[in-house]
Amino acid sequence: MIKYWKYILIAIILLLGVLFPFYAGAYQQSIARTVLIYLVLAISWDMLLRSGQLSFGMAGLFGIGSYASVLLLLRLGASPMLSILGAGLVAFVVAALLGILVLRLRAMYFAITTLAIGEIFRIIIRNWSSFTGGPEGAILPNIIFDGDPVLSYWLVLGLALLAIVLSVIFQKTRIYFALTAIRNNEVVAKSSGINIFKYLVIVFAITSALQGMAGGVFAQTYGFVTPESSFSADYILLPIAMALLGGIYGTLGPIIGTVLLGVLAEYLKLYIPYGHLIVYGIIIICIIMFMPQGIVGVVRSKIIRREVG
Amino acid sequence: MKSGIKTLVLVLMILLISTALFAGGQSEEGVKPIKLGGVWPLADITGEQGSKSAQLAVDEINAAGGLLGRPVELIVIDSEFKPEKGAAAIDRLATIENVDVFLGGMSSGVHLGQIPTLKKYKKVTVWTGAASGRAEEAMGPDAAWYFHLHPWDYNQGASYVEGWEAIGAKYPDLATAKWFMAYEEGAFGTASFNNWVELWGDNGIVEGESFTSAAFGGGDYSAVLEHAKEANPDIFVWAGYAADALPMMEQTKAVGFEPKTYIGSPPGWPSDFGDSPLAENVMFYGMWTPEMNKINKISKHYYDAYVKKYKATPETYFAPLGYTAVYIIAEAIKRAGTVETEALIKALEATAYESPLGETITFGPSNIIQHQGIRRQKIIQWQNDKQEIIWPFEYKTSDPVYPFPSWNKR
Amino acid sequence: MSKLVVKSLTRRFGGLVAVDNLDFELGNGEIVGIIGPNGAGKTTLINLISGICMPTSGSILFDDKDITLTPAHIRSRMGIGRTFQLIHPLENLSLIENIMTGFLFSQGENKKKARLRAEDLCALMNLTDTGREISQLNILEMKKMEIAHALATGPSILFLDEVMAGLNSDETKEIIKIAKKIASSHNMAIGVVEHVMGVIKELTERVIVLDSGKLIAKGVYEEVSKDPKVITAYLGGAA
Amino acid sequence: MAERILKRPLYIIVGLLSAAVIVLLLFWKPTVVVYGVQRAGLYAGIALPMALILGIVHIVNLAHGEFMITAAYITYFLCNSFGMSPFAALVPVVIVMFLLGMLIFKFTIKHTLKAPELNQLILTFGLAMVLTQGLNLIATSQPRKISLDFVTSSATVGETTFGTYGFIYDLAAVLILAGLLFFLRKTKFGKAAVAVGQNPRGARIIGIDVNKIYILVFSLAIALTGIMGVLFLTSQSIFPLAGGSYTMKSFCLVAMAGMGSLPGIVFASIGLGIAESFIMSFQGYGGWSNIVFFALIIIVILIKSFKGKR
Repeated sequence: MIKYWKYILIAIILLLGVLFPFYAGAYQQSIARTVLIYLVLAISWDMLLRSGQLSFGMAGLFGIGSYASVLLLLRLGASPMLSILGAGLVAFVVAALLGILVLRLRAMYFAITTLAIGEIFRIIIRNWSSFTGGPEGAILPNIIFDGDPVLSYWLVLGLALLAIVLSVIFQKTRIYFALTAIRNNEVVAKSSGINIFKYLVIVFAITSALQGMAGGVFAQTYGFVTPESSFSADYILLPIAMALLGGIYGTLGPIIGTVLLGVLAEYLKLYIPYGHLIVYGIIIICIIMFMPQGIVGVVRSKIIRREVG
Repeated sequence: MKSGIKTLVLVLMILLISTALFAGGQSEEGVKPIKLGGVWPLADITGEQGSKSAQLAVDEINAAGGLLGRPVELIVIDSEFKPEKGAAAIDRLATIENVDVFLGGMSSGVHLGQIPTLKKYKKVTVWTGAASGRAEEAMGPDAAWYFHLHPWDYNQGASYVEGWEAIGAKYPDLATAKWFMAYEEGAFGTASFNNWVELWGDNGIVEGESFTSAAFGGGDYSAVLEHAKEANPDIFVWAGYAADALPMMEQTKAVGFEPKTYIGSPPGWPSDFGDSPLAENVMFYGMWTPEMNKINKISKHYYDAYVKKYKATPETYFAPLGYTAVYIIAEAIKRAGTVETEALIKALEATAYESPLGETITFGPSNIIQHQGIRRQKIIQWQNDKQEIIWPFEYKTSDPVYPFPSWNKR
Repeated sequence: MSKLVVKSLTRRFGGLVAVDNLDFELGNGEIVGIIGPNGAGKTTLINLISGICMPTSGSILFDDKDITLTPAHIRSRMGIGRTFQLIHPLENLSLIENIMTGFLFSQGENKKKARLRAEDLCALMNLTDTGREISQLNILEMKKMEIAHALATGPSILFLDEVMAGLNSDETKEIIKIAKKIASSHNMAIGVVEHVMGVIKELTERVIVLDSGKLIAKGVYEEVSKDPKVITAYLGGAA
Repeated sequence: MAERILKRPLYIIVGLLSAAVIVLLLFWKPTVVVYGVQRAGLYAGIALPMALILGIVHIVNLAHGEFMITAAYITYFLCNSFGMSPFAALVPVVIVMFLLGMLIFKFTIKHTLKAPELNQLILTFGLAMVLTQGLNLIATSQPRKISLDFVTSSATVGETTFGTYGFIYDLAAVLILAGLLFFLRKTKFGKAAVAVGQNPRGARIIGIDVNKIYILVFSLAIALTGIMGVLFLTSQSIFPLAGGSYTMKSFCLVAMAGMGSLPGIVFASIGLGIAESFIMSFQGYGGWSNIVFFALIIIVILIKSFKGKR
């Protein structure tokens, strides 16, 4: 019975999500696209975090994806959709190769290395003007679907759903056991027969492909890339804050976190045009202090307490 | 399993609440105001003062009875320096606030992201920022509704060439042969340098090197300055940001580099730059300085009104540009007698607005777009803590001081 | 034929020699006690055999195959199972899920089959209410889970590293019973590290004694325990 | 310490090689070394307090550079309003920063110490945001700097003239390092802090007031960023967002040096400073100097990890 309701709820939310362009205005759709892009980053970051590996490489891979998709289109004449897939593929391959090199590192060392790699990508792209357009970036002759808002929204939604589905697969299959075991105790994981390195490289590559595709979709819907905006540090810390707010190590947490913080940021800005970012910062601080488990964690522990008590 | 349901319900609620929150548009009865929608990066001095200057103009217009018998309302949204936020702001202004005209400015990066959205609505747009030629490319030749006030990067380059040739003709001592340009490695500096080489390359020897601006974590110019010193140019230019200004001067002095002419070209100066003895006789480019008040009544009026209203002085030319944009729109609406787009475009094309920037602004085609406003920057020089205009000569507030005095004689 | 052969195995940690030129064999279906004072190198030996750390020199043969450099997860799949002295359960997985990891990854079972087999194993071990979180288990259940987790990897050779520590005598008896049951039903070779000599006496056929990483004695428990070298080692260790 | 280094031939070789490289550079282009070392001083001075916090309180402080800029703004305010010289302002600024550190620790960080590392990381990110945007609201984004004559001091050796004021950062870094090493190795409180850094639980068992150590060490580190903030203002422009890039660079340096190692920071800074300076000395290649920074960091971290494996 309970399961039955759960699926109905999911179906309703999905329907509301898909039909969003028909009952919400252009502004809401625009915000929704941004929120969904952040959703992809937050979920994919969390997917790797489930193995205990903290990545700061989202901005780097987002940037790589953005540039890959724009350059595939401009230099090789790929279609926009193909170039987004290409962006994912490029990010996948780059991440897999780098992962083989750096996935022996752990904790902060891994985090800083991913951050440094992202910076290196940015510097190369900025200095390799003849190919990438240099510091001024590159623009597309046309944006995807000629700017059709509904199709663009569905494209972003499709990517977000792909991320969600992958995340659910990660939670429902043996990957869940592997990642959780690696996060909890690598020695025990090894003794259970888990090939830690293989799992880390694969997961890093898959999540990076998602981040690269997010970059590709962003570049195709806004029609440009620049080194500063495509590799913005916002793509690192905001998704982390969003995932933490919702609750990490799961699919629902990052979804709730991104929707809440993403909408909140817009809302604040309308009421406090000069200085809303202070309030945003204070909210992040308060959430971390008073809801260290995130929203999902709080709800879950409340329910458990009720069941026990 | 139960917890799953609770959280799902929560998601549903959040989704519903957030859409409900956004859907709420106000419907007021009575005289409908003419709505202007502005997008600036409000946490930045350019956007903060640009938007406040625009509000100042709107207040003045309303005090004088509004436009077409209707009050004017300015709705400002922060772009946060992010392209996607800037684009969403346009969407909000167009669909929820139902504004009649867009204005705003600052940052080509944000503008690139907004252009597809602006194209979607095709409403009259008067833009005060974005110099990058990439933005012009992205806008393309068809956008008749797009009015760009700020000179494009190549306009600026051309105006510097024009200015230096004019100065060289008038003050033969200042005729120049060899240039060295230190430019920040981002879009702004690189575009400046590329345009400069393209335009000036035949007339003089141009060398250049990039540095990391203090605005992006740099601030050590010693290597570039040393190379500049070795090159021994007649004119040394640096194209960076306000944060580079004083450290650049100090380090130039420290390495013992004394060019005959010293030019800095940040989009604005740090507030205490003029206090430094090192600032004396540095030349720079800009569209407006407070010295304009001496020769231009509108500038004086604007300046005094701004100081009175906000208890602060306008720091960059983006401030009077915001004010200018609103007046250009207002006069066009008056001429058109309507806010309807076609008529308004026609009226804007006939613009001849005497601006606080000195020039009378008119619109004409540039390389790609149909309606480009300002094409020239001014050449300005720090003299006794004042920013005196030395070119174009029609706005001259002082003669240039030459050569750049030795560091030890200050 | 020997199941496991360890040849002149040495492991250094900086200046410390944890395992020193050790030779040792384990036959099919044999239960051997590994004893010695604290710091004798017993756990390091198990870590070397299971691949958790790599030897400085020497070699390890398993079923006549050289596995000296084989990664730990492969050894687990080949059939080398172990428990850990300090139990680190996977605290974000439930009791049954902890045990399932062995079936899933060492034996390559699918999730459904892994769950069924894990449930069977729990029944065998007398573990009930298998969906519980780790934090809700008592110490006996934790120990049982640790053994079950090792068994789930499908070992043909199993090392039990002080599984009796912290248990009372009834609980110890239960574990001994389980150990005997597995040894007989699976024809499994077992290496037992234990401080409680009663357990060693009851469970094992022969023992080896380590001190400062060296093998100082081997043979039947009764004889070895009278060996003066062994007595000195223990007294020295105690003093 | 000394004999431990001498026992390892690798260290001697690396040391001698770097000395040889520096001597060669001094002959080839002395300014490479001069500016490299000056740069190193700035890097090290800022990174040292971060390493202190990480080593003892176990927090990656993402608001590190922002604290420094906050101190610089306080200095600017003192200099501008009361006509103080920045060096006279050092004393009040350090005191104010110490108190600010205490307040922030007490009201925010303390409450997240039991939470996972990640929470502390994002908490300090939130702090950075609040500090930056608070400064922005009060002081606007307009860059500020006080104009000082002595910062243009220079020296001429042979045919090269170079700025000498940058050495003040080296002086500061050396003093901060020496002071911290003395504090951690010779004072009772410092030794207790080291014990807490190595094993908080153990330290608590032997009767050390861990919370007191945390709050005082954190505040001390923030006070040290105050010193760097004062110096920063003398030679650089400040604006609210100026701290971010120094947070990131310090973070990278701390990782390169080995989490929490203080002398390591100085060596890492000198290496990076001179390497960057070397690249920048080739006209037209300055844009690549940042790659050197990040690439060196990755290489050092990787080499260390492979060494650690064996």
